Order: sequence, then C-alpha cells, then structure tokens
Amino acid sequence: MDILLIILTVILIAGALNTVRSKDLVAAVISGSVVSLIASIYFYLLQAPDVALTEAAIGVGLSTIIFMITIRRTGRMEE
Amino acid sequence: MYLDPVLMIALPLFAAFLIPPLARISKGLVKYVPVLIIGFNLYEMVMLLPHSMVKPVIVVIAAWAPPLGINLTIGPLGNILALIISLVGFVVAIYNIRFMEEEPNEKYHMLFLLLTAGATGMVLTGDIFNMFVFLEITSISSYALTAFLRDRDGAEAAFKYLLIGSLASTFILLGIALIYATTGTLNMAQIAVRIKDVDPRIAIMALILLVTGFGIEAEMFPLNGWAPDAYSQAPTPIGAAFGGIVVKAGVYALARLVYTIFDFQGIFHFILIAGIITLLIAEMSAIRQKQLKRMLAFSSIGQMGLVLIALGLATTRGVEGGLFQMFNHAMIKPLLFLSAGYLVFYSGSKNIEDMDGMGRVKPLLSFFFAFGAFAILGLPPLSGFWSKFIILSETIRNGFIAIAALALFGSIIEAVYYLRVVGRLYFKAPHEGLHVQYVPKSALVAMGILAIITLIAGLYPDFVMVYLKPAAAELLDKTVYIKSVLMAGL
Amino acid sequence: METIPLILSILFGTAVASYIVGKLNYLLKVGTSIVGLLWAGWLFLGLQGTQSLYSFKVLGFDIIWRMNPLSWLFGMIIFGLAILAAIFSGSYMKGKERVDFYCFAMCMTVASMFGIVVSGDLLSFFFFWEIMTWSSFLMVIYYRFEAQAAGLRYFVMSMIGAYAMLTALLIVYAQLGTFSFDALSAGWSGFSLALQIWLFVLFVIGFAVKAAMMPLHTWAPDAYTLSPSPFTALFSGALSKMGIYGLALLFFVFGAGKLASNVVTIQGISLPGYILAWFGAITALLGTFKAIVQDDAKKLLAYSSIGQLGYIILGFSLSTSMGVTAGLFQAVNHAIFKGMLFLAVGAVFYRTGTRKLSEMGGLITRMPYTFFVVLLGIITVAGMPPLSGFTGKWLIYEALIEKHLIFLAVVAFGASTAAFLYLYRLIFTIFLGQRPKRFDDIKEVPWMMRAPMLVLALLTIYLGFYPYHLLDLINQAQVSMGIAPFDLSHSMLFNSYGNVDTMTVMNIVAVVFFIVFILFNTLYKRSRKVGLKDIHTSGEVPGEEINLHYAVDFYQPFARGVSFFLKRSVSKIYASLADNLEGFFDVMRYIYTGNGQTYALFVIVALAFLFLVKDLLV
Amino acid sequence: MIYYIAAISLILIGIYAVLVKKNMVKIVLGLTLIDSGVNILIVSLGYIQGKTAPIFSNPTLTAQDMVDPVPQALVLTAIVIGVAVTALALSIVIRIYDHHKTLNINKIRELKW
Amino acid sequence: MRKAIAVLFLGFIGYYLLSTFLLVPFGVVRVLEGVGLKYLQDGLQQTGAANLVTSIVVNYRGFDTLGEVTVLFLAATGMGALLYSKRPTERARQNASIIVKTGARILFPLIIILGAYVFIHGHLTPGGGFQGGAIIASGFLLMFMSYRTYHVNHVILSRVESSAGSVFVIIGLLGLAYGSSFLANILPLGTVNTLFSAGVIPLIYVAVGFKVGAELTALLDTMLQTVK
Repeated sequence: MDILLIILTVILIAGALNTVRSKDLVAAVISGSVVSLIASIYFYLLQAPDVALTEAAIGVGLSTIIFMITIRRTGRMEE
Repeated sequence: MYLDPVLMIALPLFAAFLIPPLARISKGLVKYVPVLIIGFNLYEMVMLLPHSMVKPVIVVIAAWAPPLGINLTIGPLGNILALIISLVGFVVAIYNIRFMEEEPNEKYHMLFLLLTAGATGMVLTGDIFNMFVFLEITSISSYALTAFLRDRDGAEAAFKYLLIGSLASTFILLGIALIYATTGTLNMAQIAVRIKDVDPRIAIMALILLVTGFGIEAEMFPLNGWAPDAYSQAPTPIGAAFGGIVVKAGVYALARLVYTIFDFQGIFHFILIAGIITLLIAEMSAIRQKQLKRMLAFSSIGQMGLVLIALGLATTRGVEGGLFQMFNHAMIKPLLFLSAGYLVFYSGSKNIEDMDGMGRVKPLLSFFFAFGAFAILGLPPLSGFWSKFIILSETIRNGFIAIAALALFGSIIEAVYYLRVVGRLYFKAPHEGLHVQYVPKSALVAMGILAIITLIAGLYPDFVMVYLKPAAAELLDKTVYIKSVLMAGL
Repeated sequence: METIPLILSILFGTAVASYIVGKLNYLLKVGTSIVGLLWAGWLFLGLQGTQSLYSFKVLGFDIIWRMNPLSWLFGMIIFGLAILAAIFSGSYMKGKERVDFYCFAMCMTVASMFGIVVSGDLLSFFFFWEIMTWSSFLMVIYYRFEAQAAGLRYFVMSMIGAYAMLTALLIVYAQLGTFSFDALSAGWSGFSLALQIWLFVLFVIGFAVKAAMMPLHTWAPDAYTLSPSPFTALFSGALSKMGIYGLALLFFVFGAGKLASNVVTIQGISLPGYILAWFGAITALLGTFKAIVQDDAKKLLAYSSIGQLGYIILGFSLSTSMGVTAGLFQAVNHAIFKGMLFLAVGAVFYRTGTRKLSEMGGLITRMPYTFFVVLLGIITVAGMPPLSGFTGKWLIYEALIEKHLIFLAVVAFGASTAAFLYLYRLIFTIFLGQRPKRFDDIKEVPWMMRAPMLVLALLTIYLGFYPYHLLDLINQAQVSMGIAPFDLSHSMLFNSYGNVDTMTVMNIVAVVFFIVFILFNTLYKRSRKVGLKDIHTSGEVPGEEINLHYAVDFYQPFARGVSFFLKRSVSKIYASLADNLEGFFDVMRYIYTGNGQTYALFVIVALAFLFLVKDLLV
Repeated sequence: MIYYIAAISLILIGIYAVLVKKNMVKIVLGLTLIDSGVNILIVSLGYIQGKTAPIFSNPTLTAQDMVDPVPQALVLTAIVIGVAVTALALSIVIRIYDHHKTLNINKIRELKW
Repeated sequence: MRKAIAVLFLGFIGYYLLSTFLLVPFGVVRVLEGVGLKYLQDGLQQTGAANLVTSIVVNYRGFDTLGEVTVLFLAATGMGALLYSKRPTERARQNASIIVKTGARILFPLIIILGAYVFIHGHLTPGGGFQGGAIIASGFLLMFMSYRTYHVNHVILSRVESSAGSVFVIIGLLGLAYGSSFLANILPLGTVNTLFSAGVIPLIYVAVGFKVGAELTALLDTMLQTVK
C-alpha cells in the first residue's frame, strides 16, 4: 500500500513538474490532467469517494477540455 | 418590520437566476431588477438596524443551529456594513440604469447584482467557509465585470486581478483548513472560543494565511498590485463598487479575523504599519498619474490605508473612526468615480489633461467631483473631516505621533493631486470641439444621493456615529458576539 | 436661539443662500450676502461685554463657543472689513462671471473666521480654521488657471500649517483628554519641557503660515495679488489676523508665553518669545525691502502686509502688557489701513485694468477720492502722526525700548523708515506724474466703492484723534487674556518726556494741512502743467513709443543694491524642494510595474515575510 | 504524512508556475495545480486511519467507523469554485490573446505605473 | 533572477507550511468535540441521507452549495459576457469518423442517464448534483466533438439553468415559509437508503444536477464557439 502511495506521489510530482516545464502546452495540460487523476485516486484512498468522483469528472475531464480549447484557440507552443 | 434577513442573499440570487428568462421577455426591464432587489436589501437593513443594535440577530439556515449549520449573524457591525454595501449598491444600480445599454447588458446587471449579494453575504455570514464562498462570488463577478467592456486594457486588468485573487483564495482555504483541523468547527464564534486551546504555532500560521488572503481584498500594501488596474479599467460604476463594496467586505473580513476570531496582539501592530505604508505608497503613486480613474484608484488605496491604521490601533475610538472612515469612503469614492466616469465619457479621454474646463461645460458633474474631492481630503464641514480627525486623534493618543505625522503628510500629497484636477476642471478653458451631451437623470440622482449623505454626515456626524459605536464595541468585545451565536444553538 | 450659533448659522446660511439664489439675479446674490453680513454684524455688536457661552457635544468631543473681549475685538475687525468689502464688491464684481461663487466663498470665509474667534476649544478652532483655508483658497483661484499654482501653493502651505497645528492639538488632547481652552491653560504648565517646546513649535508653525511670517510667507504675495481686490482687503486685513489671534491664544490663553520663562530668559523675555521677536523683526525688514522693488501694486501691498504683520508679531512676542497692547493696536490698525489700500488699489484696477505701477500715473485729477484714501493710507502705514498708525508704531518702539531690546527697535525703526520708499512709490506712480493717454477719460469709481474706502479713511482719522477708545477695548481684551491691563499713564507717549495729546496733534495737523492746502491752491495756482512730451532724452523729444515715465524702474538703484539677498528667495527653495519631493514620489509608483507576475511575487514575498516574523505577531 | 508533502509540493510547484512562467495558459495551469494541492491537503486533514467513507451503505456501520465528512464537503465546493475560476481565467486569456496576439505576460503590461 | 527569487521565497513558504502542517497529526482523531463527529453521529437521523457528505453539502451546509451553484452560474455568465460577439464564429471542424459518430450517438443517452442516476442517487451513493452535472456536460461534449453541426438550443439551456436555480431557491424559500428557516427540510425523511428519502435533499440535488449540467454545457459551448 505504501509503495503504491509513493509511486503515485512520484508520478504526481513528476506530472506537476512536467506541467510547469513542458514547452508544449498540450503535453503540459495532459500532465496536468494526470495530476488531477492521481489527486482523484488520492481522494479515493482517503475515503472520499464523492470528492474523487468530482475531481475525476471536473478536474480530469472538464478542465482539461477547457484548456485544450483555449490552446487550440491561442497556439500550442509556449513562446 | 423586517422580513427574514436571509432573503437579502436569497432574493438577489433568485433574481439573478431569473434575469436570463426575463431578458428574453423584455430587455428594458432587466435594468430595474438590481434597483429593486438592492432597494429591498437597503430597506431590510434599515429596518433591522434598531434590532441588531440591541443584540445580534441570528438567522439560522436549514434549521440547524449554529455550530452545525450555517447561520447569518447580523450584529451591529455586519448590519452597518451591509447597510453601506446596500446603499452603495443601490446608488450604483440607479446609475447603471442608463449606463450600460448595449449588449449583453442583462449579463452586466446580473453580475452586478451578484457582486452586491456576495459582498452582503460576506459581511453577514457567521461561518468562515461560507464567507469564503461569498468572497468567491464577489471576486468572480468582479473579475468578469472588470473585463466586461471586452477591451484591451480591461482584459489585462482582469487577468491580474484574477491571478492575485486566486492566490488570495488559496491562502484563505489553507487558513480555513488549518483552523478546521485544529478546532473542528467552521462557525466563527465557536472558532473564537476554541482557538485558545490550539497550539499557537498553528494558530498564528492560520492567521497569517488568512490575513494575507483577505489583505489582498482589503488592498493592503504590497498585496494591492491588482487594485489600480482593476479600478481604472473596469466600467465606471464597477470602479465605484470596488471602492464602496468589495474593499469594504475585505476589510470587514480582516477585522473579523483579527478582532473576533483570533486573539493575537502583535498582528495589530502589523496592520498599523501596513496601513501607513499603504497610505504613503498609494498617495505618492497617485500624484503624477495621468489618468483620472487611475488616480482615484490610488487615492482609494490610500484611504484604505487610513482605515487599516484605525483598525490597527485596536482601541474603541480608533475602530469607531475607522468604521466612520469606511462609511465616508464608501459614500465619497463612488461619488468621485461616478462623476469621473461621465467626465471621462464627455471629454472623450481618460487623461486628466483633457478634463480642462469641464466645470463650465458640465457644471453639475464637475461640482459633484469637486465636492467629492473636498470631502475626501477631509475638509470640514464634509464628513471626511470627522473620520480623519478621530483616527488621527486616536493614533496620537496611543503615542504613534510619527505615524500620524506621516498620514498627514499623505493627506497633503492627496490635496495636491486632487486640487490640480479640480483646478483644471474649473479654471482652464475647455478644449475645442467638446460636444456637450446630456447626463442621464438617473446618474445625477445617484450622485446627488451620495453628496447629500456626505453633507449630512459631515454636519451631523453623530447621526452616523450612533450606529457605529455598537459596531466598534462588537469588534472590541467579542464575548457578546460569541455568546449570542452559541446561545442560538441551545 | 443663542446668539453665537445664530450668527454662525446666519453667516453659513448666507453663503449657501447667496450661491443658490445667485443663480437668478446679480442684485439678489450681492444683496443676500450684504444683508446677511449686516444682520450678523448687528447681532454681533450686541455681544460686546457679554459672556455668551454655548456648548454641545459632537462625536463625544465638547464644543464650546464663547465670546470674550479678545474675540470681540477680532470679531469687530472681521465684520467691519467684511461688510465694507462686501459693499465694495457690490459694484466691483458687477459684470464679472461666477459672482455667486465669489459671494459663497466670501461669506464662507467670513463665517469661518467668526467661528475661529468664538471657538472656545481647539476642535472647533481647527474645524473653522480648515473651512477658512479652503474657502479663501477658492478665492485665490477665482481668477482662472494662472492663479492655480499660487492657489495650490497657498493651500499646501496652509495645510502644512494646519496639520502642524492639528498634531499639536491632538497631542494636547492625548494629554488632557479635552480640547477646551480652559483646560489647556490650566494644564499647560503640567507638560514636560520637551513637550512644551514641541507644542509651541507646532502651534507657531500653524499660526505663522496664516500670519505670513518669514520664512513661511511665500504663499502670501501671489495669493494676495491674485485674489479679487475686495477680498484681498479682507484677506490681508482680517484673515491674516487669524494667525495673530492664534498667536495671542498660544501665548496668553494656552500659557505658552510662560514657556521656559524659568529656564532661559533673554532680557526678561522667555526664549521662545525672544526668537519669535526676531522672526517678527526680520519679517518686517524683509517684507519692506521686498515691497520696495515690486512693480505690481497689489504685490507691493502684499509684501507691505507681510512686513506689517512682522511688527505685530514683534509686539506680541514681548509678552509685556505694553507689547501686547501695541500688537493688538497695530493689528486693528493694519486691518484698517491695509483694507483701505487694497480697496483703493482695487478701485484703480477697476478703472484702469492694470496693477502695474509703471503703466499708471497722474490719476489724481481723475480719481481724487481714491487718491485721498491712498494718501491717508500711506501716512498711517508709515506711522506718522497724526493718524492712528503713529500710535501703534510708537507703542511698539516703546515696548521694545522698555525691554531694552535696542537692536530690535533699530531694526523695526529701519524697516519703518524704509517703508516710506515703497509707500511713496505707490502714491507717486499711480496718482502723480504724467498720465498715459489711455487713462485720460477714466472716471472716479462709483459711490458704492468709494463709500467703504472713505469709511475706513475716516476711521483711521478718528483713531488718530481718539486712540483711547480702541485702547480701552484692548485693555478689556488683555484682562480676559490674563495680562495686566496696560496703564496708559505709564507710556512715554503720554508721560515722563511730556504728554502727547493726540487731539492737539490732530488739531495742529489739521490746521497745517488746511494752510498748506490753501497755499498750494493760491500761491501755486499758476503752476505749469507739463505735457507728456516734456521729457528730453539726449536733447531729443522721445516719440510716443518710448514714452518713458518715472514709474519704470522706479527704485532701480536700490533694487540693484538689495538684489543680492532678494535673489536668495525662500520660495525658490520651497519650489525646488517640492519638485524634488514630487520626483521622489514619482519613483514610488514604479513599484506598480504592470506585470501581474510581479504583483504575485509581492504577495508571496509578503507572505514569506509574515512567516518570518510570525513570532512578533503573537 | 506523504499526502501533506505531496499537497504542499503541488502548491509550491503551482505557485512557481504562477511566478515564473511567461505563458498565461501555463499560469492558469499553475493555478489549477495549486487548487489540486489545497484540495488534497484539506481532504487529508479529514482522514482518519482505518476508517471508511462517510456513507451508511450497510447497516453495520456506525459513526465511529467513518472519516470526517466535513473536509470532503468543503473540497467538493472548492473544486467547483476552482473550475469556475479556471474557466473564467481562460476566457480572459482568450480575450487577451485577441487583443495582444501573444500570451507572454511580460509583453502584456500596458497598465503600469 | 526571478526564478532564483521565486525559488528562494517558495522554499521559505514551503518550509513554514510543511512544518506547520506536520504539527497537525495525520490520520488520527484530533478534535473530540468537532462538528464533523456530530454530523456522523446524528446526521443519519436528522437528514435521512445515507451519504453524509451529501447531507452536509445539501442540507447542513446547503447555503454553501447555493453559493457554489451561483459561482458556477457566475462563471458561465462571465464567460458569456467576455466571449460575447455579435457574430458567432462558424465552426469549421471536421466531422469525426463514422465509428465515433455512431458510438457517440449510442453513448450520448447512456451518459445522460448515468449522469441523471448519479445525481438522483446523490443521497445514497457517492456522487450528486455536481458529479452528475459534469457527466451530463461530458455527454454533450462528446456530441460537440463528433458532430460538426451539433448545436444545443441556447434558449432551452438557459431556461433549464434558470429554472433549476430558481427551484433551488424556491425550495429554500418554501422551507422559510413552511418550516423554520431558509432551506429547512419540509418533507418527511422517509426510510434511510431508499430513493425517496432524506426530505428535500434529492430534490435539491436534482436541481443542482440540472443546473450544473446546463451550466457546464453552456460553458463548453461558449468556449467552443471561440474556436474554428
């Protein structure tokens, strides 16, 4: 269990770092949604299924889409 | 006779939800909705005043008594501030009737209504997380309204505001999390009781996080980078509402935190020092501003600095002075903004240089501006004088002579830049080709109301002070607040 | 209703009413203000000798309005000048724009000045003081934008003064818990020495700005010059007296006169008084010198005003009963003669449209009444017998000599003598010499303007005859200030070296004047009138275009002589200080860089800072 | 414990993006990271070792078996508010892009001083 | 430069934040008298909802939820105002492949039903109005993505939004009129763990579900209208 948690945390932080680092905004947004996904798993592990569901639906799904639309509108690569 | 105070929140939300269908029926009707609803709020607050002055009115929501459910706690302070907010909201709503006429105006009125409702909720609620939610309502509508004109600068200002505002909500949430984790409650009265048993190392961190968060809304330096841009680029009535509504709610939250919830003495000194720095930096920045509204924005920050000084003194009289200053600022700054809005509109430029001679082209409008300038400078017999006088007298009485001197220095700077503008308005020849237009009656009525209140409060300050005294007492003596909230649970 | 609040409400009401009614009709607005002032003045007259007291609470502060002989004396000055100036304006302002605004500001100023003299506590004193500041500021900027810089300078300096005073009075409040004068006079001696000195300095700054004392006088010349003439009379005559009134309060009512009297005294005068005396003397001297080189009639009078106020301060700062008498007497006098002169210059301006001395001349035949007024005015300013100015100045010298302050007396006397120079210039360049062609067909001013000037002229003659009447009033005032009344019989003027009977002096002068007048009109009847072309330059008759006149570069050699210290003008120092400060302020706004990220960084830095100092916040 | 570290790291990384990254979309992404971090933190504050979700899905469960539900309710609200702010922020970003044709925050500073 | 400063200060803040939060022990009961415990003990009897998070969100702290719905509404309105343009841009997207289109058409009703299920059973199982609303919105998103010409009817969307919001407030006001206070429960609690239980909670959650669904859809629609 702890190992799983540590792996998840590593992925989470790596995802977050990639979100910040990546020049490609699409990659950054995808990394961001990975972060949300892991947050959602966290919530599940923390016995918060309601929050997990919400985070999955809104954080992983909806905000990623909104970001994608924006990126499509404004340009994919960071200057 | 008053109705259930929860209607003050519920009705604006209800009305806001109903505005889109209403707009489909009749575009013309929508603009009267905010006037009506905020007018109701105003009536409600006036009617509640005699009750709340005696003892706080506790309104239970969802039938759960305070620690369990959310409640509205309408003490003297909340009532006064909600009254101020409703009054400013009402006046600005009147001004709005003819201000925003192009599409999508129904959204504008809706956002404005929610802005007022959010601020009202912030000052009335007795639950700290609920306050956060209302803060978000207020700030999200502010972001949207700042960028509402969809122009180049509005979007930029809105983004800055949003950026800083999001940081604010982050810190507030962290603070709330710390508080909940250690006290197990979100009700402010109960937190105030339990915070004594909390490890002070945690409590102070929670306080710092919350003060930083709400300090952003209260325009404390150096957290106020967003303010000049947002004030000056938002549509004029919204600039007025920022000065009269949003900031007031932020300061209320700050006051509630440091006085009622927490029990740290050192923070008062910090607020005092932050206040004087805020004041000085703002006044210095204002002196050579080229744009009228931006200058007003800095002046507004400076005034809030004075309020912070008063709150930082933590004496009865000081807090009374601070509240009075808040009242005055809430009356005068909208007056300045509203008149400046039409001055800018008619001169066709945001720059102060282009305001020449407007006093002769638009005498009444310029009169309102000059009147507001004199009032905010604290010249007797207008109301600004009394509040400044009390604050300074209290500052000196507590031995902070240097701070009082610096504040006075700031006032002199303020006099210089305001009088330069007033001088331009009246004593320079107007530019060629100014096409004089007609100022809508509704705008003049709105400004007239504010000017009259300023004058009355100046000539008869006790009229206002009677109601501010219990409010100050509520802040300084939290036992009444705590007891009345917790008693409602029994 | 109590009389004092009634008078105040009448005055403030008049201000508002004349503004509102004034939108309708010219006569109505001027009429309203004159009637209001007269009514208030009438009620005020009835207050003489009464101990009217009215008090109430505002915001928990006690407000006391009361009347005592000192207040009455100053109130008299205010009302006298105000009513005359208002009547004068009735004609002067005709046809000018924004007369409603003018009436409003004028009545507001009068009301606030009256408020100041009836205040029995520091709060209402300051309240009215601020109203006075802004209402007179409105008057200064009455003429268009050129006046703005001057107006702003006036306002800022007044604010600095007022805020210095505010700080002082708030410190008093912090110490005593009340603003009332009585408590302050009782409590002053209880303050520590350092506090006393601080308070003294702050109060003096506050009052000195209004009294235009060096080096805080720089607002005065421009402000006096630019405000409308009738108001200038009030400005110089009554408004600047408020500074004097404040000093009188400070020294004798608040008890600051006794400050350090047991620590440092110089020739029997406490140190602050001594220093102030020097300030007064220097002000008198510099004011006079500056006045000499002015070409603008009102500016000349403005500097003269500064100089005269220097005398008054000099008298007061001695704190002896004779000194105070002299100061008060001269204060009344100054109100009268400066009122006269400003009104007269205003009358000339009204007809000629210029204030430049070098452009005028020979108006004596066209404006004989005005000439007469100016003549009397300069005689009394110069302090020559038989007019009232003589008594005032004499008392000042005597008070100085009594304290063996010979050097100050010499300075004062020197300044007084030098005053002849500018006074001569004033009357000569305007009324004597050759008249430029364009002024050939101007007429004397209407009676509505003549009357106030003549009333003042008669007043100065009257006081020349009967200085005792005024001295009696001053004695009453002194008693109320807690100073031993000045015993007339102690004065050299009337004693020891022989009595001067003003009546006799007056009679002699009248006879001499009459004889000279007759002589001039009979013996020199045949005096030749010289034409404009009667000046010869290098043997040639100058053309119209170089129509030189004495008035140009009148005192050029003198001006050249004193230029070395006139150049070092204080106002320039202030201006550069203000510029530098503003430049510095301007740098401040670069904190707001416009980059949202930087603002966010500020937030983070602030948070980190708070975390760092969190132990201090507990 | 590890949740705290993860959450605070997320917050810090988010703030770093807000402070340093030039692209405005990146900045908004940073804001969402901060939000996630705060949410994780709040939920983990309500967690109690060995207890289950606060749902009475079968009758044997009692109040003693459950984690604190309040933080979860708060986070539910916070998430929705977060997405609302994000959406608004992105629409402002689109507006800015329309006007400035760039998203570099250093170039968007016409309102200054 | 900026990076260095940022890292420095973030290090500071991180250190202080972490050291503070480490003072709050993880995973144990810290406050005995906490309001959370009260909800756990009495929530089931008082509200009749098996899912305590729902009972807190909708009932105990229903006022927050009203605010939250308003926030979302505000965001949708604000975006509508910000991205408003007189001529909406024509969508020039490619239609997706036939497989996707068919799949979408089949999936769409299922997703909507799933969403509805989630918010109708909010008081019984994890999930509720927000989650259900988000699911519904994603169903619409699927349709947006698959069909070039797919348009939602704005009038209907806005009507659903308005009426759902109004229903929420009206339920609250009914509580005020017939019960003791705003948002008070005026319906019988029913048997726990059945669909028709927990008083007004399901009603409110259904309203919230509709509202959130409509708002998120409107939000997506507004966003999508800005892209070609």
